[in-house]
Amino acid sequence: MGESGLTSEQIAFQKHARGWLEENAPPPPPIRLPLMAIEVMHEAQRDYLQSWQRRCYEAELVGTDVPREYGGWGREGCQRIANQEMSRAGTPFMINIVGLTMAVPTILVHGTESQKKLLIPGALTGEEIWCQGFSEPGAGSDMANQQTSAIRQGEDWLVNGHKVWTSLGHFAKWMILITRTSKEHKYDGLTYFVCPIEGHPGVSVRPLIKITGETGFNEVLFEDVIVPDSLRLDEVGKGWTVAMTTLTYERGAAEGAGGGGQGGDPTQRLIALARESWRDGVRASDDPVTRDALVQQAIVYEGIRMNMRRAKVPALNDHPMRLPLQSKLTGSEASQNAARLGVEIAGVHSTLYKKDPKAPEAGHWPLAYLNSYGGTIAAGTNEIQRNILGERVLGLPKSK
Amino acid sequence: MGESGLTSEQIAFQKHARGWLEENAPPPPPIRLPLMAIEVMHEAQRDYLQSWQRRCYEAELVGTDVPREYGGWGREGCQRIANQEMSRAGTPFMINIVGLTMAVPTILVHGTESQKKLLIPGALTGEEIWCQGFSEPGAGSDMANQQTSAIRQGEDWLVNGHKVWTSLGHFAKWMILITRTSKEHKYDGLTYFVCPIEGHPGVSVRPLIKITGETGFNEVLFEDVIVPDSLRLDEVGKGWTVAMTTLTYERGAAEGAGGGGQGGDPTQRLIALARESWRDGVRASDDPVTRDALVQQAIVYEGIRMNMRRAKVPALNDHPMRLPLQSKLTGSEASQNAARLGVEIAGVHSTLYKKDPKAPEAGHWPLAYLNSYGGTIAAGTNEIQRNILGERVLGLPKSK
Amino acid sequence: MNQPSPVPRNFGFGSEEEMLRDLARQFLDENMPVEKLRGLAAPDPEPIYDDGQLPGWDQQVWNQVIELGWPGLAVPEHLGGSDFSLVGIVGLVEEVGRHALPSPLISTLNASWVLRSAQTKEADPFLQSLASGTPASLAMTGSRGGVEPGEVDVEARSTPAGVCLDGVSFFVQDASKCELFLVFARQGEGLKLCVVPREAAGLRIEQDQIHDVTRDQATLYFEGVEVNSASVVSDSGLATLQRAWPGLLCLVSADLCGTSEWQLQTTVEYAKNRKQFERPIGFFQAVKHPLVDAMIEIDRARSLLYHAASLVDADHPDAELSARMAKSAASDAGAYISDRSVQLHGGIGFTWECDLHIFFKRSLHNQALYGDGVHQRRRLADFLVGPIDR
Amino acid sequence: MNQPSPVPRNFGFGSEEEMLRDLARQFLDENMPVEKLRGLAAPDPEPIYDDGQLPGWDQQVWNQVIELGWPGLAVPEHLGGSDFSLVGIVGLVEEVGRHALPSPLISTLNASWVLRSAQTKEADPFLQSLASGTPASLAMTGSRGGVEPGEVDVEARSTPAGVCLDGVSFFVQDASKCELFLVFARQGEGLKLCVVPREAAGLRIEQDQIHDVTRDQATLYFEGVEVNSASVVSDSGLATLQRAWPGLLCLVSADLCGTSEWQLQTTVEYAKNRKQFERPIGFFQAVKHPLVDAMIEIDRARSLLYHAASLVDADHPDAELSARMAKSAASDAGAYISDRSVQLHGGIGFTWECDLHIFFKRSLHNQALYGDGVHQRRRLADFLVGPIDR
Repeated sequence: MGESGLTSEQIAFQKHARGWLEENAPPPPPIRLPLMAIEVMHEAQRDYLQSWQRRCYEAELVGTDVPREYGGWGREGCQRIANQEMSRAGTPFMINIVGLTMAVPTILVHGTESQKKLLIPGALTGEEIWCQGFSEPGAGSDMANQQTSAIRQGEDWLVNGHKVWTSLGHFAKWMILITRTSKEHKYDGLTYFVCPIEGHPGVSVRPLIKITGETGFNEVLFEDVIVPDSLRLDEVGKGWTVAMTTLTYERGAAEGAGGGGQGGDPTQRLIALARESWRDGVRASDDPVTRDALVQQAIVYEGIRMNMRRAKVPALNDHPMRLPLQSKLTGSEASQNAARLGVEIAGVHSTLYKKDPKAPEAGHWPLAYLNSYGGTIAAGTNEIQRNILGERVLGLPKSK
Repeated sequence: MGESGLTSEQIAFQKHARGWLEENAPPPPPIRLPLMAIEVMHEAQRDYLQSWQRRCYEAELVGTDVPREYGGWGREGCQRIANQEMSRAGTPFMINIVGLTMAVPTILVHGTESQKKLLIPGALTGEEIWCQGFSEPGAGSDMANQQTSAIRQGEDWLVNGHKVWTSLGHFAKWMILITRTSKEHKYDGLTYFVCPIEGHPGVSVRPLIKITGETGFNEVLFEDVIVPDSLRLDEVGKGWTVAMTTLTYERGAAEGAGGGGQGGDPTQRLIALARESWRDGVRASDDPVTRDALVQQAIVYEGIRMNMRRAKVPALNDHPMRLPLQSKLTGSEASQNAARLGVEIAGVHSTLYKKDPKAPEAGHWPLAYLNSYGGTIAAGTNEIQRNILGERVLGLPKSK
Repeated sequence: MNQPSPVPRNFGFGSEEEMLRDLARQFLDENMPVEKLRGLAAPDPEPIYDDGQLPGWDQQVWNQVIELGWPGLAVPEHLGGSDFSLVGIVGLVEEVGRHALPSPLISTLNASWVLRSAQTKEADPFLQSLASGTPASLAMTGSRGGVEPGEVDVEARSTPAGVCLDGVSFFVQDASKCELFLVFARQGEGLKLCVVPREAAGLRIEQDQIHDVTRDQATLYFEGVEVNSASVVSDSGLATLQRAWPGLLCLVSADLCGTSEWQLQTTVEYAKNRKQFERPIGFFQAVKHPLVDAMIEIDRARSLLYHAASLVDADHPDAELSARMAKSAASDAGAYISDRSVQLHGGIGFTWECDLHIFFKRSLHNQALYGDGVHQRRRLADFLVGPIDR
Repeated sequence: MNQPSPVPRNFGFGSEEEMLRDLARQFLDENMPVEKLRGLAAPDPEPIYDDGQLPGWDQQVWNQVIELGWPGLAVPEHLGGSDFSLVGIVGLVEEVGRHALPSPLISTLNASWVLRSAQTKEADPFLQSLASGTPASLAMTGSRGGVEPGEVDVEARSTPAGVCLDGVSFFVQDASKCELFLVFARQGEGLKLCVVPREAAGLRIEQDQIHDVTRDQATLYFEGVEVNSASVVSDSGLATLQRAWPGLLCLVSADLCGTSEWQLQTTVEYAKNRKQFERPIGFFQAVKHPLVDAMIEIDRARSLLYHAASLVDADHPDAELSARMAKSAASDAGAYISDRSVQLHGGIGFTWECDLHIFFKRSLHNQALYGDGVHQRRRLADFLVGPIDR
């Protein structure tokens, strides 16, 4: 499908990206890859994905719009195109998703010059993997209720506390970390740091096991951890504001520094499954009720794609955040419903775990379904997302 | 289907009821009857239904379990059977639904001996039609927020205020009325009366028009209306408690004094509609997606019937109110969804109003759909019903 | 067929389209505020529902609409129109839906869209006529209420001068306001597309009694209606209608998106102001979350709609697929917000005096028109999954 | 066939049934509290999911269950059983589901139900054996995972001594715990029902790798398995299975109702205690209302279930219809509360250490077993609407 509305630089870049991806599709992975970067468990997966990210970086598909002085490629409006082309090519996702879509954009807004130079290049190449320290066992959806404390000690801060839900923590060099520096103010008592993780004294990372039985997310304990003041982002007490920048990117309201690749519309895959699944002697793909469900799914995904496109047309957006703030909610529920449909189509075959050779598509659907709750719970449960949309976009009174 | 668990008196009564109904099916109505008593608009409808109620009363199918000294028939556990047989026979509903299912049970619990003798007989025969004065324009779902005032003046009360949503008000002889007798206490400041309506000085009944364009419910204005203290039910300040008794009956948690008849499971009617409706050259009854929806509907209605049956088996009810408190919610949503499905099956034919001769089933489905919001809004919106269930049955904290 | 032109990422919704839409919004805000609509279309139900009178509409506004050139938006410039993109027209129709405007505008736009799709020189004079303000409507539906091209109950037989029509056409939108009817009539295996004026001999127009008070609908009885050959604008009516279909689906979807957005915003305002239990009801998640879900459904429908319209503009082969997705999403969004708007208003939402019912009924009508969600998805499954193997 | 007996309004759930249910509840509360279940079935995922070990279960509890006589509940008294009503058994199985008991009890009850439905004297010794505690399971499903009687991939051919079986049987529940398999095998147009011991020559049992940690499942490969004629318990296996089907659907629905009620109550408790924004989360309607909706769905399923079981007990012709309604409702209720239980627990609900996943997976397994809601409704439509006219 042809496209216009692009600058000549963007058109040239799109051509480059498409061509490069066609010629440089990565070799098949050594072991099954998970659906999303935050589910990466094993070192073999990490190594494979890290090397793919580096190649994409070198091809200028990552960090595309980041200024050159911080290791990027200094283009304008091209990251979106790169992401799109990677998605189109069906190549693997970027493992450093937290770095690219959260840390880098946040540091670009709130960081000092030296922080930018220190932190961004390694995030772009994928050499330094990032994780996120926003969730605590007691806080849940109430993100401002952070208990991890940071106490000033001269030029350093002493950090104590407990973070959970830390995807990629076991591979991470850095964490974006919210701490409480004052107990007097709920929101204004928060301060935002970047904190070294791997090998840093006092930091311990323990894998948490998901309902699938897989690892991939962690709890991180801080016991008298020293963080130099030079790693503080923005002012003391401004942590909430900085976190909002991060979440704007995480919730899909803005383009990060990269992160494209697989994980898109599962419609074709579901249709293929339906062709191989049987009901009363008929293929599920010939059962009209299943067909209706498949098409509903397809419409939701097409709607998500077209929302992304429409969000870029100011004349068709009365409220600038109305579409962007929907994307975490609609994306995570679309994935969940699609996976659930896959489970239903597979029928009794969905009882099988991925290790069973009889499991359709190597056990993809039930695992995807179970894992989908990561998406509907993490980064503000979808209940909270609905509050946010109702309050910030529709202007309804706060529910809390 | 045979049934046991009935006493011999009940078995004999069931036989009587079934036999009488078979022999005494009423003549066809002179004009189209609405779906429910609360939608009765015209005098011709009223007259027809009133005479049917009197015949059923005389056949002992109404007031069956009410003591003989108050005009009833003094049986035990037979009203349910009568209702069931009327429903089975598909005979018309009882017009005095408010009298039979709300006023009579409430008066039996809270009334004095003379109140019972004054008020119950006319309600049972249908001669004296009742309406309900619980809703006010400012109160909505917050029923305790009543503003209609009653001020003591010697042996009388002076009532001023404004009630809305008063079905049958234009035919009513009596109203069950909640008033505010003290502003100091929200709940304990309410007092419950029965109030004469028809021809009573200071009372004016004005029809409200529904979204269908039909009348059938009213607003009732009270301007310096005198109500004798002898018409107060229970103590001053106990109005909330009395109202809860009424609502327990209204919400279906208990058997009233009658009210059986049509208004049950629309499955067969929907199937018949589907057989006459077309989609892409195929009957809707042969379209598997429609069939799935029809069966979902049938399951919901069968579930409602079986809930009613299970509610009577203490061993299968850990919480005594768990099933009874569901019935208003499930019943009103089942009707709404069934009507909506009828609209969808009829397709573009559902654009037609009942006066159009091309309208399928005399325009039943779109009218039923529009009217169904009466059921999901009145007597505590279904949102409030969900609060009640969550709080009283599941023990969750109050949402208000 | 034209070659598909490139599809712009902004759907081709540029400054002209924005200007047209903003103008429409302003014009309709001024000339059809909801208070006026209520007075026109829904004063007292009795005359409409009991006595069979047609609901009111404003002929003056229609004359202004003609002056603004809206009936000719889809007509080529050399025939007096402005040859606007469908994306732009859709933007305007959303505003029409948002104001529930009673008028023959949409039926006329539909008719012009079909005439244009005929791709014959016989269509030109009629396109010209429509652009100059002659209101017209499509007569294309059989007694079964078929929601796809070709289910017609009118027969054409050849005469020396042209054709002669017999039969019945159902569900003709806004017929009482229209002067021309585009009639599809079967002849052998094919469909003829004929233009028939309302005063044609042998044509009897019987108004339907409908719920929607912002339009009218009629059944057309043809008893030996003579059509001269200049008025037979196409001999391949089925192909014409199939070409036109994605555009028609976009137009009705746009109307649905417009009514839905009005219902959403009106209910949001109510939820901010109405208090229960000492709080505005919008505080309660049982009110807030359904409104958010409605917003999400409406946005999905709108995004799919603009995409579909841009594919129609580009003559893209996926236009039908895309338009069916839009209609499915718009019908379902319309059903959901209609339902929640009444429910969340509570008692007042159930009354005639509240404006909700006007939009509710217009939406309900449009949900069914040209096929509801289930229907569109049945067709989409054939595209996406392939035909059923029996 | 027996004459249908009258259907009692209390479903026949009398004092004996209540006693059995209360006993089961007490026994399982004591012997399979969730802490113990967690330790047995879900200690550490690696051995189960990575190394293919079977999840644990308590043989001691099973021995006690045998002593309590539960495996013989459906077996006639003269064969050592207690000939209990299905309504009573269903009450017990609800408790089994509520405790997610890992054991061969349900597979054995299913097997006894099928043997009973064979109505042959050859079935008697095996019924006796089951009643005395020999665990058994049904082998009746083909490679396509067919969810209706008769889709089998095992062939029987006659031998002088009986039959010889070749082929594969899939999705055999709790096979690792069972000593006897009731194998359905095709011979010509008919189905034979054969009883095959696990140690039979030529039978290879390959354990499936499954999600559910409260049961196991296997594929049975038959390579020339000889069955003597005393073990061919029915020559009309299809009729047997069809007679048994409503009962099997009731048993799996009961398990689903039990897990669902546990999920509901556990989530309600969590919602009362977990605080967010300075309030227990159960204050919020986004938590409260879905739990109410789940309760309504569970109650619908339970009421339909007891009704269906009472019709089975009465040999009523509507038993199949009713049982399919129950399975549809129970599957959908199970899906809904499983979903909400995890979601409303938030982060902790997504972890292995929280017990929810144990019930989630058991429920998911049972939702699919013998056909999910969509499947049951497809069959129900044939009863209620009539067959599709093509």
